[in-house]
Amino acid sequence: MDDPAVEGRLASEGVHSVLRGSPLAMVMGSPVHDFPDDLYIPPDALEVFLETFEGPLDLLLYLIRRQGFSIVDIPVADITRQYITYIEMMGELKLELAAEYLLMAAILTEIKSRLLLPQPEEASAEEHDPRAELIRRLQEYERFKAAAVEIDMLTRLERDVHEISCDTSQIKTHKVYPDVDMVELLAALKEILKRADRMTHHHIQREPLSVRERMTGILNKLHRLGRLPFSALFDVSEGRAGVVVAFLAILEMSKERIIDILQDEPLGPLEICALMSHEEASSWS
Amino acid sequence: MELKHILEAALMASGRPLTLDEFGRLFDEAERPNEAELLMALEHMAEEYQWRPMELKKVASGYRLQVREAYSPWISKLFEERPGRYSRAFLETLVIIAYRQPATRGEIEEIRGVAVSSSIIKTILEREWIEVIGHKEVPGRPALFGTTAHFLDYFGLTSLAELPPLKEFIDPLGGESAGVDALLTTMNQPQTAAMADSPHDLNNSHE
Amino acid sequence: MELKHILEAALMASGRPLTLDEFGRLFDEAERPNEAELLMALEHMAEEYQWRPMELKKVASGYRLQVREAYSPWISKLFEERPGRYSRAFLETLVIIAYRQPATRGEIEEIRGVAVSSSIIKTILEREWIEVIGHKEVPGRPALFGTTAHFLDYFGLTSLAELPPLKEFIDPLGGESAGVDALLTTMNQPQTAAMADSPHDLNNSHE
Repeated sequence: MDDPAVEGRLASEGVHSVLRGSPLAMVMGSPVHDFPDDLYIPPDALEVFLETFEGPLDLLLYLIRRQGFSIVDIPVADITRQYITYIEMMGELKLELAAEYLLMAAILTEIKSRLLLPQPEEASAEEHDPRAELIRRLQEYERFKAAAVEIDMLTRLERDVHEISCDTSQIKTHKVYPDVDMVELLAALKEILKRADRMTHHHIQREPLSVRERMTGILNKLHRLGRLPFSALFDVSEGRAGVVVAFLAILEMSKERIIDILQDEPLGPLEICALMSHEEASSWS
Repeated sequence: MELKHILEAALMASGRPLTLDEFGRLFDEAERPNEAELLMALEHMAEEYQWRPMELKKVASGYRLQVREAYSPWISKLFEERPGRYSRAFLETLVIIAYRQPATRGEIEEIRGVAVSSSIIKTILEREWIEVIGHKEVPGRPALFGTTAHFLDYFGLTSLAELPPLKEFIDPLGGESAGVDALLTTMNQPQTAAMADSPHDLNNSHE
Repeated sequence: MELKHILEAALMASGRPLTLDEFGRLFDEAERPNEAELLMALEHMAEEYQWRPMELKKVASGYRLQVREAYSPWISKLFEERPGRYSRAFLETLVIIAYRQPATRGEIEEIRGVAVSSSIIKTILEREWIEVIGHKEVPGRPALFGTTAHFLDYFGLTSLAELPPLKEFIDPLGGESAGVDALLTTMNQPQTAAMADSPHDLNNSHE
């Protein structure tokens, strides 16, 4: 027959029969030739099989539960044989086995051999059951394995329910700023002066504040209104002192190259403008 | 402005659970509602939501608004990645920490029988589901992991006591289960004693 | 499941604006509502929201649910940070600008003897206590800072002249102090004359 499908089947049966040469395991007295149906995968995909298990305890637990055994009644000889068959198969297929799998094989073999030794009469059978530690570990692992399944079934954020959030751009927040006391400010000033005293090369130019304040005021006005006639920067109602302060402020700013004093024609009116546009000024940040 | 609407707006705006205390602090002291008033308003809110796609849920770090599970088929389409798929190794590590906390990595490995990959611990730490709550005073001073409020929030729980109880598997064939009990008690493992069937006592010790 | 509820759930869960197209893609092709149906559902939703603390708003990138502005007094409390304290560098920078305005950053640095970080200038600007009032015509055209009316208001001053005169701070340092002496003697005379009327004249009283 040239039917490729049949050929394929024969081929896979051929693989099977190699494995069938000896039973995979003896379970409760009867030979087991095949991988359990729900787990059977072609041998070249044994890697997947290996990944199915979370470690030797998981594999062992599977073997025990699969055959309907009880953990406390674990027939060590049978299970050991099955376990080792799996491990060897994977070894033959050059799959990288975690060391824990091999360690478990050793533990099982040891338990098996100890069970074969005659037990000293006076010792309690339970206390010296070589299987005890393994049973405890299997039971404990099984509990957490089940718990992992249960926690996965809990209603969970992101998967089952979703946290709600709405846009808050309409909410007006007022930023809360730290309070500052004038006393703190003056204490800072004192510190600066103390330091300045130690470093005489740092000099604070100490124009009277009123001149400084006027400089700021005039600059603001220039930015708001642009070029202004010289006379517009004076307010006669301030009296002589006020006029002098304004004049000094203009001179100082001219000296510092902050403003320009312009005269379009000889003996023409003086005009004052800031040396930068207000756009430039406000673009600082 | 109705109280329940203010609380609703706050939950919508915060996008995280809020405690009664936090609700209270939305108000100036003079107008601050008391706890009973807040609870009453929350109850009204929950009632109103009965016919809406959201629900009010109490979790570990407070009250939160969430889209009902029934809507997840549509909502999940909003998100590129399919979230919330975790490997068995991840989940087993997580539950061991949850039920056994504080637990070291060595203890987790002892139970699972295999090495715990660093990347799993790192992922759970990054998700802020667990945190290092101390170090065990043994050689190497391994980190002790415990779960966070965030973990409980994520799984919709208010406390560890709400975790499903750890199951005791009764072996049908083992007629000697009494023997096993005896076995377990003679093994004199402090951890076995600490591992009650329900995690209630864990909760106390962690909080 | 009502269409408007599905759309509402999606908006709540996404926390961002969604387009009609995105609404459509929540559904499998066979069940996908057409645009008219979506718009109708959104309209119904908007109506329902009339009495709720959120509103449906069409913005450039789609539809979004937003908390109504009227809830600001309460909701803003969620976002408020506890104010800390200003650093010494902040206070020194501010006081130098106050006394030495208009001042450039370089001048402040020269007086303080250390660099002034941009973030400090930015913080004072943000508080609206200082503003850029111009640029100095020197290489780099550095910004000139001056104090604002806000600054005066905050400290309860009607003008800078009400700031305590520098002299009060210098006297306790001791007359023999060379540094301060140098500071005082650099003052130019015409300004001293100009200050004759001011009760807070810095120079007059220094003999």
